[in-house]
Amino acid sequence: ETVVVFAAASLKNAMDDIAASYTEETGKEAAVSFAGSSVLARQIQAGAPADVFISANTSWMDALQDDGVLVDGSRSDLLGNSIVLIAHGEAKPVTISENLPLPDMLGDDRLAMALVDGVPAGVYGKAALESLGLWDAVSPQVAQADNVRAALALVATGEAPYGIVYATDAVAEDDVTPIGTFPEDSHDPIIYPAARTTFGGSDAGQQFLDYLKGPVAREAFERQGFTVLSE
Amino acid sequence: MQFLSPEEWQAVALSLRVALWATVLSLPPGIFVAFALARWEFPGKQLLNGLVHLPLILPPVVTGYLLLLTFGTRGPVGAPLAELGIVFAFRWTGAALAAAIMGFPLLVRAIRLSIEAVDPRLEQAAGTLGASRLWVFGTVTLPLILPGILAGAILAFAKAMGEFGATITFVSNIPGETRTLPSAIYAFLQVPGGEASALRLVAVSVVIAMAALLLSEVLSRRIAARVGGA
Amino acid sequence: MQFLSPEEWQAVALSLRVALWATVLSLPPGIFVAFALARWEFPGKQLLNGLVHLPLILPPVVTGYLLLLTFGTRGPVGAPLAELGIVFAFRWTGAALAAAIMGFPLLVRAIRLSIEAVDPRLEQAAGTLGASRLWVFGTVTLPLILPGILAGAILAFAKAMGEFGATITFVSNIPGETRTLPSAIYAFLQVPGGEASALRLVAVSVVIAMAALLLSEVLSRRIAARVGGA
Amino acid sequence: MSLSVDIRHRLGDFSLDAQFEAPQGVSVLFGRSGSGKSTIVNAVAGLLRPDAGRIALGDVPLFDADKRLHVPLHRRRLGYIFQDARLFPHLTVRQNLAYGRFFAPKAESGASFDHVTEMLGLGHLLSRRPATLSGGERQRTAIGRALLAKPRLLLADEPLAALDAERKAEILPYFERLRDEADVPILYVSHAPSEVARLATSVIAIRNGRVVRQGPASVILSDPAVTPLGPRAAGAMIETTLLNQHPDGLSELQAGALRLLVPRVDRPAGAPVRVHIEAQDVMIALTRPEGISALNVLPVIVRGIRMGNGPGALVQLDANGALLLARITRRSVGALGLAEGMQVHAVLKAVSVSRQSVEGTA
Amino acid sequence: MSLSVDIRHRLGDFSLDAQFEAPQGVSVLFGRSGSGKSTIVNAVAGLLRPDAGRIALGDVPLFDADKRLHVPLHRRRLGYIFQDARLFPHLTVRQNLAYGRFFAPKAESGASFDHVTEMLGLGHLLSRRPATLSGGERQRTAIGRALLAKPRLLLADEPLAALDAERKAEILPYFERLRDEADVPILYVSHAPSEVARLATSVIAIRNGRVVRQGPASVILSDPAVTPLGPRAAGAMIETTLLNQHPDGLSELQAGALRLLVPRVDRPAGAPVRVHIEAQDVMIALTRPEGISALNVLPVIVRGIRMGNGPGALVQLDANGALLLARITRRSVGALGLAEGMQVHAVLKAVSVSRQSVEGTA
Ligand SMILES: Nc1ncnc2c1ncn2[C@@H]1O[C@H](COP(=O)(O)OP(=O)(O)OP(=O)(O)O)[C@@H](O)[C@H]1O
Ligand SMILES: Nc1ncnc2c1ncn2[C@@H]1O[C@H](COP(=O)(O)OP(=O)(O)OP(=O)(O)O)[C@@H](O)[C@H]1O
Ligand code: MOO
Ligand SMILES: [Mg+2]
Ligand SMILES: [Mg+2]
Repeated sequence: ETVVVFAAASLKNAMDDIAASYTEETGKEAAVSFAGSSVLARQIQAGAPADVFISANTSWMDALQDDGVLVDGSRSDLLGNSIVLIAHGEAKPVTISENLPLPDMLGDDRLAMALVDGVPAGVYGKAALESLGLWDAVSPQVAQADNVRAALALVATGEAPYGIVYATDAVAEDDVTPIGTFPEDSHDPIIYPAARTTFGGSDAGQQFLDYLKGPVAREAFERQGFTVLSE
Repeated sequence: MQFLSPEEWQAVALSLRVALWATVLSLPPGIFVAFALARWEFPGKQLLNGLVHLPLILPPVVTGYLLLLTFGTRGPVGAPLAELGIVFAFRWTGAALAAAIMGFPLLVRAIRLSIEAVDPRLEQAAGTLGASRLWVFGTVTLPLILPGILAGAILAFAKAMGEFGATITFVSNIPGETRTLPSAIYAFLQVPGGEASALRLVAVSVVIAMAALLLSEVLSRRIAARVGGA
Repeated sequence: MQFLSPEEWQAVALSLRVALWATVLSLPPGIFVAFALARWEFPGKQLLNGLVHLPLILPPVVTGYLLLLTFGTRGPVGAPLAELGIVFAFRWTGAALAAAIMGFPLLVRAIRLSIEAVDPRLEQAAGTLGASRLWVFGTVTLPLILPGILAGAILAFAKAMGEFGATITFVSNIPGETRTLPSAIYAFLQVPGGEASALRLVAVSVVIAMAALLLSEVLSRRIAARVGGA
Repeated sequence: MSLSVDIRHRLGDFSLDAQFEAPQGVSVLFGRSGSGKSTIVNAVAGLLRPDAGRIALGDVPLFDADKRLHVPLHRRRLGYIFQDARLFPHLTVRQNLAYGRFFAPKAESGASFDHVTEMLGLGHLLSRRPATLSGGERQRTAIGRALLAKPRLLLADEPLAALDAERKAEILPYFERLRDEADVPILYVSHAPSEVARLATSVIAIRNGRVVRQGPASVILSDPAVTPLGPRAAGAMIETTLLNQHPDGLSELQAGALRLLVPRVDRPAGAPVRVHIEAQDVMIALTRPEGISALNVLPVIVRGIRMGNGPGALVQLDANGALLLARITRRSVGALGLAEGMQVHAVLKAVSVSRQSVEGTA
Repeated sequence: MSLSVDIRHRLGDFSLDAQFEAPQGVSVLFGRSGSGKSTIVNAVAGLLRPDAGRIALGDVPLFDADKRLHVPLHRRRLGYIFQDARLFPHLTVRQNLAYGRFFAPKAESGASFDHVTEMLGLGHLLSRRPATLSGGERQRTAIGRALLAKPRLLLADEPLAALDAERKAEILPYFERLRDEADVPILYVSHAPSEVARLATSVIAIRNGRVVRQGPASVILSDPAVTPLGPRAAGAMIETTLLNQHPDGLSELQAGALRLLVPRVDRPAGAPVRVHIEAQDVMIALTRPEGISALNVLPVIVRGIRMGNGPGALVQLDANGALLLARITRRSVGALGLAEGMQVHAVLKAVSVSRQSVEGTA
């Protein structure tokens, strides 16, 4: 019996490890399909055979819940994350607040973000900048990528001196330095909710969902920089 | 240490299977549509032409989304087909369908061009010798457009090997079933430290596609030598 | 109520500009490469052929990433060009470059096929009449392959209108500068309920591409009528 | 089986309006370049759908504008030998030859493959592809391909134009045999007077898309008022019987009281032989000349004299019922005092009744 | 300027090994289908690079295998009239005609556009495209195109094969004029004996890729031992002077003591005129025949007799220095008791010295 998991692509490293140990412990296969949360959510709306869905934001999970394709009571907030300001190469840390001289730091250059109207990391970043009163000044200079990793690449190559990405993305890239974390209250909480879908087999799905909240999974998530929210 | 993990091999094998089926199965309709567009006049011709080109024009994600809506298990085409046991959604067959549709404009264009280059007087000559239209097509037109078909097929194959947006949107990225090479590459690129793995897979897909390309060159040269003499 | 917001109009205009430039500027090198592949033998021919096809084979995101590494302001090609004032990064010119490169294999294949269909004996005849190779090309080969060029160009144009992955990865998505139609469509698709807006933009891009397609059909028919008589 | 054509068609500035009957045998379409010969042949073949009219082969209608009938070309079973060979470039010579055969009814008999390849000298080319053939080789292959398709009607559009004289001489007899042996009418386009003279059962002269003259070859070619082939080629067509073979390579032919010595005709005694005597090969003498190399000197009666615009004149001579034409100078007409009813001698050199204008009907 | 060719080349089974000189004037390459004529012409044109040898036009080398010299075809400035017209399908007839002119040196003179279009009857076709032309119209356009390129050498590969007799007769004089007036050698491939007889300054006979015989046309065509054109076309070439014009449309020619009456030649008195008398148009009489329609009866001496394999024989006759050939039967040779040195009469019909074999040199 194979459990099919639809997981936001940014979870790949952690989920690969978790799936491997899950198989080792239970003898059951876990097939994890990684894609953008929006893609996965739409597929579930269309009847995808996913037992478990882990979204990178709450809005798509909300949408599925409204559609009634989630198993009642199976939804929980699994992980938390934060967004950080990164700089190309070595750089000094800064304090992120209303006083951050971000426009001066940028000069004529660009600030790399994920799509501010669509991709979660971009949406959070924009909200944070807005609440700090920086958005109007920097918005003309924002270069939006289709996902966080592409935004990261823009900074890594030096094309853009600064960028806003998830803390989890910034850790492993040598060519960028996280120079500050955005205050938690500057944006909606960054939450990765998980739930079972009505199209999956109940047993396997529930078992995997439980496993995700177990100690092995916790360690794997934390290794990648996520905050584990489940108790 | 192995160059590729078993899972990656699986992706390679799947991509090959998907691309091959996509190419092979789209050839007959591709040739037919190309012929119709090249030689016939019929109402709705421009509509057909437009439809064929649609996958090229639309962002792949949109195509994938439309496929999902149409061929999903709840879609207007997918539902009846599912009753007959033909399921595309979240199967490798769906990946092949997506690849075929994305490659279709390339296939049709190439074949159409070469059909238009066939001297209709040769086909007339075959007709006077007693060959019906179908026979003329099979014995004269088809052999003469083989290089074009090959060119179109290799384009479609290459496209199928590289197709990502429509595939992942339509059939997701399920290991062993719909995780093709490009989907695997995509997934690696989404996480920290995945670049090296992605590059390995890119190398594999480049090698495969180049080999196919080379093969098609050799074949097409052989055909040309046969037809052109020397 | 307007059908499109000013911002969306901007995306449409930008996409048109990007696709047009991408197509027009890739024509000369496309014709040249197609001719070289069709008619010449030289070392590295297969390598060139492979290189031309690469954008077709690679997932667009990878192509975009490679473009970023090469043509970025710090890249090995981008840096010297930047000194000359030619900057691609975050400019619409970069979007055009990405679109051109993604469409290049389609362009070259189509043109190459039609060059191969030109009767070399006509070119010989032109040679005996005193035309040098270049003149032969300009006065005989080129007019005869016009339908193929048109076909290739329209493919490339359509591709450019739909290109998304490489473009957004290379030059990202800056309203008014690099936010093409597909980027805008993609952004809409990321949020629940964005489908309707996305579909409006899809409709616009389909209409534009269909118009281009129709135009190319008409033109190519006119050329064919001129050449084929009747 | 005969072919009847009655069609009208416009092509740009050119308008075709042609009515003719092509009876059993070889009907030659004759006319200058651009007069519409290929257009007519294409209409018969079904490659072109005329604006109006009808075409029928025997009782079988092939085209009828009024009835909206247009038999598709592959059902017409016509062997078409094109002006340009139109060989299939991807097939070998052998495969090209066999192409039409494949679609022909198996039951019907037709020329054998070996026979045709040998006759056309194609044996050593069978495994070659058209691109490597010389112009003549190509055309020979095209002829073989059409012959092997067992056609009910053979259309030949200047099939020999690309061939050298020797090949022509080799291939012409086969068209003759087809004409005489098989029930296959042949519609043959030609510019070459020698081919017309030799092959034609009937001649259809075309000018500017109109049929200006048609009829049996023997009538048209012997009529001094019409010289569709140009003055040089005017001549007479005489049906004779082979009387006997002489040991020095000559054959003696008979037509009524007429005796002719011609280069050897390979036929048994008694076989019918048609000879063509070109007007320019006939001289007129008032008295029987002696000590002259010409073997055939015939007593004839002058039946008509037609003065040309230039220095020439055509004289029609009656040789015991067989009509001859002589082309001589107007000066000679005067010098000899020729007049209708006069008794003179026609001098024709044996060799001028050439092999090319001699052929047997089995 | 003369063309010298000495090349070796292999094509599959076929091997070419040809050496010849084509002097000023028209050199006709003559040989049966597949003998290698087009291959030679292609080598001269530069379309084909021979394996070995050299080709030069006057002092200018075009190809030299030893020196690795191969002048590219567009620098050779040769007008090539192809067996298949090879018109540019995307250009109108007018543009096709003008094509070569554009690349030709402006300074050099050449045939005028109007002249060429008129001569070739292309005037009404100028705005048409090749696809709508008949076979003959196409070939005429191809001829015009080559002529208008102001070539230094004209290559013609069976240029008239697709034309009707009238067109041929119209176009041939232009080749003649080119030969005689312009300093343009012409290498001409032909199967048609009448063209060869009329045009050839020199003849190069090809068989299986080898030159089997070459020399001035007058020598080769008058030599009873060689009949490159087949026995029917053997004949004599005689250079004469126009003596005067007779009112009944005849012209009187003179060659030494020889007098000939031929159909009117449009030249002033005193103009040189070359006539070609085909062997089959010459009869032999022991005594001068009287009351006969033939106007030209010449006292001649038998110089040689060559018996053929068939019933024919070729007799060489000396008419006061001018050599004639007569083709008669072996029976007549015996009946007349012909022998070398005998004094006899050659009888030739005035009309047999046809317009086609009469042409003037300016
Ligand atoms: N690529 C080739 N491979 C093999 N044989 C060839 C090739 N090209 C030509 N030949 C042969 O070379 C010979 C000479 O051909 P060419 O075209 O010169 O003949 P030709 O004298 O012009 O004949 P025609 O009068 O029929 O035009 C022919 O026997 C032909 O079959
Ligand atoms: N599509 C067309 N448009 C206009 N005129 C045409 C078209 N096709 C043919 N013609 C004209 O029709 C006439 C007849 O052409 P056709 O090919 O029948 O001549 P033909 O007698 O076969 O000549 P040839 O002996 O040169 O082959 C020609 O004058 C030609 O120019
Ligand atoms: O993991 Mo996401 O949904 O691409 O931000
Ligand atoms: Mg014709
Ligand atoms: Mg030839």
